[in-house]
Amino acid sequence: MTLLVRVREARHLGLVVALLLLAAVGLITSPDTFGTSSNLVSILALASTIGVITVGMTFVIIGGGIDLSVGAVMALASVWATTLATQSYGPVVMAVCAVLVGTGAGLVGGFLISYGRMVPFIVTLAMLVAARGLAQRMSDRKTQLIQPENSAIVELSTTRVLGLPLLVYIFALVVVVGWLVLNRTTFGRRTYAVGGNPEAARLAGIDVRRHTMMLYALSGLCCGIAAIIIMARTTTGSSTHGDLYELDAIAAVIIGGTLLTGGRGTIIGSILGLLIFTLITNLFILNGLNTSDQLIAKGLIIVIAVLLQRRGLESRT
Amino acid sequence: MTLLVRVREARHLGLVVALLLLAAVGLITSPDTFGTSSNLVSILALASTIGVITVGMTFVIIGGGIDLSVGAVMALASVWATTLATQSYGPVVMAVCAVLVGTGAGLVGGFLISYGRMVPFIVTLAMLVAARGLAQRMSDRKTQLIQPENSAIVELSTTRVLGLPLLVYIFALVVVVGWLVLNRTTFGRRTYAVGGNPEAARLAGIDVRRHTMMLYALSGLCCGIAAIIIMARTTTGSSTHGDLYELDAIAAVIIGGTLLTGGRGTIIGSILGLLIFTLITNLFILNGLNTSDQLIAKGLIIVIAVLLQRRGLESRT
Amino acid sequence: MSELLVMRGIVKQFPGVRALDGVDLDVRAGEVHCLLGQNGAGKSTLIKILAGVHQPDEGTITLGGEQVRFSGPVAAIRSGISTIYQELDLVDGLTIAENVFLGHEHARLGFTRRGEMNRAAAELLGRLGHGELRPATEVGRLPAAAKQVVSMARALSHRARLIVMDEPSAALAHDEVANLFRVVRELTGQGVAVVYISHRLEEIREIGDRVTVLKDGRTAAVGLPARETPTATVVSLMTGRNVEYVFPPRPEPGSHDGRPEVLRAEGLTLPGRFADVTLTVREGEIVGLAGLVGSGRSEIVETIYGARRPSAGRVLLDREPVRPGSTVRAVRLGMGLAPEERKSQALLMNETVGRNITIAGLGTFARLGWIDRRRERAEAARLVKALELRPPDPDRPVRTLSGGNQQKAVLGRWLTRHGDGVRSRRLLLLDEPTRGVDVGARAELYALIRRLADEGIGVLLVSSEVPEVLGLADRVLVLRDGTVIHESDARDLDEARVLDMIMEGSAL
Amino acid sequence: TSNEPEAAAAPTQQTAAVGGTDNDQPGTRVVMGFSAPAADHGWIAAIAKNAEAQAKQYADVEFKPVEPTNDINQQISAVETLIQAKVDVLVLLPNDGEQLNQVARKAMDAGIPVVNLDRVFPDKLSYRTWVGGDNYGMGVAAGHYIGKKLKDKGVADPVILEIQGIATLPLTQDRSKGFADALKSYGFSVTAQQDAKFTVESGTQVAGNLLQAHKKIDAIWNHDDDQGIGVLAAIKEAGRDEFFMVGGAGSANAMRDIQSGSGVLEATVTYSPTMASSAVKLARLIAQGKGMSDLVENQVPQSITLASETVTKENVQAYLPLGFES
Ligand SMILES: Nc1ncnc2c1ncn2[C@@H]1O[C@H](COP(=O)(O)OP(=O)(O)OP(=O)(O)O)[C@@H](O)[C@H]1O
Ligand SMILES: Nc1ncnc2c1ncn2[C@@H]1O[C@H](COP(=O)(O)OP(=O)(O)OP(=O)(O)O)[C@@H](O)[C@H]1O
Ligand SMILES: [Mg+2]
Ligand SMILES: [Mg+2]
Repeated sequence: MTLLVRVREARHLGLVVALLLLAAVGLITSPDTFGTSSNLVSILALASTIGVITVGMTFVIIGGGIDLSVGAVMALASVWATTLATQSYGPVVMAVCAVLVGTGAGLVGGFLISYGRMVPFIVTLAMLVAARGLAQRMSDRKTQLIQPENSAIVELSTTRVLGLPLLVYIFALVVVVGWLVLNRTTFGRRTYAVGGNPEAARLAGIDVRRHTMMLYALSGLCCGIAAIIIMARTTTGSSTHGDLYELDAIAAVIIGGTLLTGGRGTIIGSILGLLIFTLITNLFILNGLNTSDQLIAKGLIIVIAVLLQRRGLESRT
Repeated sequence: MTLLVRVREARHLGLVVALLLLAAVGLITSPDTFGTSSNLVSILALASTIGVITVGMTFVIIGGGIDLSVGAVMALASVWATTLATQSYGPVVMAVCAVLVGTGAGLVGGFLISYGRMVPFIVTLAMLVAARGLAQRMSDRKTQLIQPENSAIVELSTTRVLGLPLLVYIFALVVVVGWLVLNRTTFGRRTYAVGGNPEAARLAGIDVRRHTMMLYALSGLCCGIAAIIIMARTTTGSSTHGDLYELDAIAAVIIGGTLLTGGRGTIIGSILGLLIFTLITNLFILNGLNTSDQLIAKGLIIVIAVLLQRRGLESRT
Repeated sequence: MSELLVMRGIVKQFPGVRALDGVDLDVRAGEVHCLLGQNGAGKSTLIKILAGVHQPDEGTITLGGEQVRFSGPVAAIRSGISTIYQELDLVDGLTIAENVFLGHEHARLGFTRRGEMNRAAAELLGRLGHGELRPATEVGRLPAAAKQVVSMARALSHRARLIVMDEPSAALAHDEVANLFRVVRELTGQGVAVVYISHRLEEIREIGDRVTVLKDGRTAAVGLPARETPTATVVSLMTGRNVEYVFPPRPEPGSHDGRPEVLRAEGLTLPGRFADVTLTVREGEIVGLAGLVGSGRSEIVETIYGARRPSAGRVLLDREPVRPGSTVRAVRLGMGLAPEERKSQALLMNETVGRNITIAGLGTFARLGWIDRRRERAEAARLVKALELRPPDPDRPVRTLSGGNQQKAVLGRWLTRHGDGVRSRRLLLLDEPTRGVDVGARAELYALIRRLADEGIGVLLVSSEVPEVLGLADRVLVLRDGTVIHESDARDLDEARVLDMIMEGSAL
Repeated sequence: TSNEPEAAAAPTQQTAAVGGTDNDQPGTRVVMGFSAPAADHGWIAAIAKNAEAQAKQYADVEFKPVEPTNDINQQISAVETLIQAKVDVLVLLPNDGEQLNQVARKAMDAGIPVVNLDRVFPDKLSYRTWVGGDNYGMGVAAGHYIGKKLKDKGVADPVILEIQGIATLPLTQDRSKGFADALKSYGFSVTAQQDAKFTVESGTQVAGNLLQAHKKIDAIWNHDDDQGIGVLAAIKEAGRDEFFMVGGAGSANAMRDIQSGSGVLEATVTYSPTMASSAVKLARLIAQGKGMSDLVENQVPQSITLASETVTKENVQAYLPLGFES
């Protein structure tokens, strides 16, 4: 037991160090803004959209798959939930609609992958393309504003409890539930088996196909929740939401130590990975670096973070 | 031997069928434009940039890796080769510069992956970000025109031999050389070993690390060549070139039947996959579809192509 | 004869384990030197050091009178040592010939000479008695036994002076082993030394010249004469105690007759594999399937289990028809399968021993999907102890266990005690359950299997070792080319008769 | 294009105009926040550069640009950060006016005047002043140029192609609408429409395919001169010249092409990034509570729309200095 805990700690040590280093840089370069509580809130709010998606992505990748469609599915869910027709039913229906659309898209992709035995990369790429197209059609390529009578959705971003906007609590809830499901339930444990050795999982009596399908549905569900958050933050639904989120989410998961080949990984690692990315962006914002330099610096920081993490991993052997 | 040939054929049968179906659709919907030789030439010219990159990507993926940096490295190479300084040395130096920059970037990434033992996804993502940043800095975010005295580069696109622009020959040459290297040399065969079972490759005395590094250098080299082609086609070097090429190239390789887990795949499959993509775009534009409908249709076609290909694969067992 | 290889005081430390703690080994040119030891004794580790895969922490290696130090596998190969590893080390995507010559291809200017390699590979395969294997076939499409042949061809391709074989016979059937021995004799006749590792003691007696015994990472005995040393002595050197290498007593013949049938398979057919197989297993009965490799035993077992879908026939468990093609149903109804290839079919290599054991019965430790981790851990710990896994730590990554101990973990998966409301195992399908398991553990496994049967579980046993089938099973079915050619009480058969039956008319 | 040697030093002087009125005398100190989309495109890059160059002209302005990004979510965070930093005035070019509306409103509510650049916020309470181009007018200008010319030539049923920028941007839709409306007045309509992504490369690819789809073309309107370089390259590659083309935005490069008259590009309709310089100037005045010296009003007006002008061979000389280097 203690051994196990120690291994886990070491596994994330590098990430924590990287995060602390970034924070130190922030405190030094922007002493009066970085450490303020409002800045920290802003970091968390920024992280929450991709954060929710990252939780779903962690499941999919541990289960041996990949989901490129997350950003597009989130966009589709946001558009569907903000059509005038949906909006006429009020904010609750809008939220439910977003979640259902996300889950539905995930189910379709998951079905093709598990029962159609197609490669996840291709299926979710096709889903990305098709979902964006559908979102554009549905919205006629326009940005759809949330009507004043449905401002309850927007209030998720403006209402604060204990200083934090409600959407940060949604994010936290998703992380906690995700962690519990992954570590404390049969579903989570089987996810590791399905990703680590699908043949062995099948012979151990796990319904690998159904499980795989559920993983994509779960990822879609997270996209639906992320859609609610992005709707709250931007007050809109739009086919342009979530562009390239897939890359950010996958990168966060992998920096967090999850193997792209499946069978291994943690939610905490993914969230730490994501926070590193968000912190980098925040630091750049505060320091007003120009884009080109930012990009170069970002590349270097990613490499350094991974090197740090690898040290952490090695120290345990 | 004959068995092997038959297996190979069957492996690509689905792709060929998909390609023929698309061609049939083209001939039916645009009878006077689709089948013209100038349209076919235009498709080949369009395919040649990503085509060259796809060859390198095929090596990397068979070797068990992935390269997200291709588009950005191509952009960097095109920018470097078109700075006023480089241009002052004439077209040959420009071409050599593009190839060297590409190969160099590949070597750096490959070194970090093989000797730094970092995950290819992250390293090449970092390279993507950094190379774009560097390209922006170098070009000051401007589009760099090729000077009239270096128009020899542009002539690769305008000069035709036997009806085909020179750059199509470059593309063909890269494919043929790539095929030979993959199938007929020790380097190529060892690539399968390195990707399929790195431990076995190591035990067999293959220098897996050096080999891995060379694979990324090869991919970088292809990006350099692609940079020359894009310079010829657009008459410019620009940091915006090659946006999202990584997705297209990886998708082509995977539709072509190469396993994302490495150890298996063919160049021919990748090129067929790429031609399918190019044909889809061409058909859409010939038929004046708008982008949204294009996206939806593209998603569906990808799924159908893969289903067809899977049938082809299964028919052999 | 002179000593070709001398290893002295070899020490190898892995995190948390001292795998080797001062091992000595002397090998002479032209001899077959057998390495014996329990699972986890350090045999594979020792030969990996010899092959340059691991570097020793302490100790010296002298080869042909010169002290050597191998920085990697290439260095060892260059010095004339070639190795057949315990875990197959082939590349699925390449052809047989390409695998044989991987790393030392016939090539000119980097271009491979395929014709030449195919010819050379065909020659090596012919020498191994497998002329029927085509060098241009992709290795991924070969069955395990054929892969083993390719591994051997690869070892031969180096023209080595010392060939190390780590359990080469584990995946081979009887007649294949004979082939292997012919090649080994041919090699030693040419002055090549062979280091041979096996858990089958009768093989040692047949092929071995001298024996070195390892126990817990130390040398327990060096250079014993292989043919003269009594088995009991060897076994007690290995285990440190006296193990009766015997099978547990079985119930009287016919004592199962009146008991209900746990399993009934009727007319099972899978075209090209097996046809019209009918068999039954009664409560408390152990039924053995004997046959050559490729006779379709694994396929039959997998079909019963629902991992393959038959084209005809049906399977009844406790008289209820089982839906074909669903392992989920099979497990829920009370079947369990220990598949033949533990690495690819059974183990979750990233996980701990404990999690590997509990994965199949996870539902029984959980309520509404929520795992009761205390109960899970307790059960894993109990089984690790009951199966005498070494080291007895459920939290160890299963990857770091020796082959035999991994096999025990696979068996343990089906021995978890079941909580309330969940049906416990009714039928165990054991495909080569003792592959790579040492003598001591083997005796324990036999006793365990018999005990499970006595508790009322039905057992269907597949083994390539005929004595094992005869000694453990109550009833034996003999298979040839996918059809049952004989069925009788195990006591009415002897090894020679079974071999006669399965070989007769066989293509192999 | 940066490699025109004579133009290398141009950008700063061309856009950071310092007038001769006392408004340019140093006043109270102004901390000015600035946020715009990622500068991955010539026009936007010119916007960022012009803004910065203009701000540098004033000793009393502290210019605080934040990370440009194409992700709405991040731009919202960036603006929030500027609000927290309590800047005196904000210049905002939102990725999407509607999506950034809420945060702009938040800034206004916090007492920070917002100068809205280019893409407009739907809610007038979200900005103090809007400065921007006339996208609809741009389409109209292009439509009139093409319509008139074809009418004069007496072409019946002309093949008119339109190559848009990013299709999902409202500004693209405005431009297309203006174009279609103007053409309609001549009895013409757009034959085919495709969108490129504002990049040279996608310009090449889209144009390459379009040229195959239409064997005879009369006119092309390309929304953006940046991607126009690629469009022209594709035209050259295909060896076609039976039509004429009109550009958009007004890059220096396009103007030089028009001036030389050697290619198919005959005109371009402006959408000048100089508006960024103007926005910075206005923001400073607003923060200092001054009005515009050429107007009698005491305060800066609520909105300023730049006219889209048509640059042709005849008047290109006058516009060249204002063309931006793409
Ligand atoms: N890479 C490794 N990391 C940690 N421990 C290891 C590693 N490889 C082997 N061990 C440990 O070293 C010991 C010796 O293992 P080894 O594989 O040499 O046993 P063996 O004698 O070959 O057993 P078997 O007969 O079961 O194959 C075992 O306790 C094993 O768990
Ligand atoms: N040595 C071999 N060479 C070629 N083909 C083989 C060989 N061994 C097996 N096969 C093929 O594999 C198929 C089934 O093999 P499999 O190993 O499942 O048989 P098995 O009777 O279960 O033997 P075992 O229990 O030893 O694995 C056979 O139909 C045969 O075609
Ligand atoms: Mg071993
Ligand atoms: Mg078998």
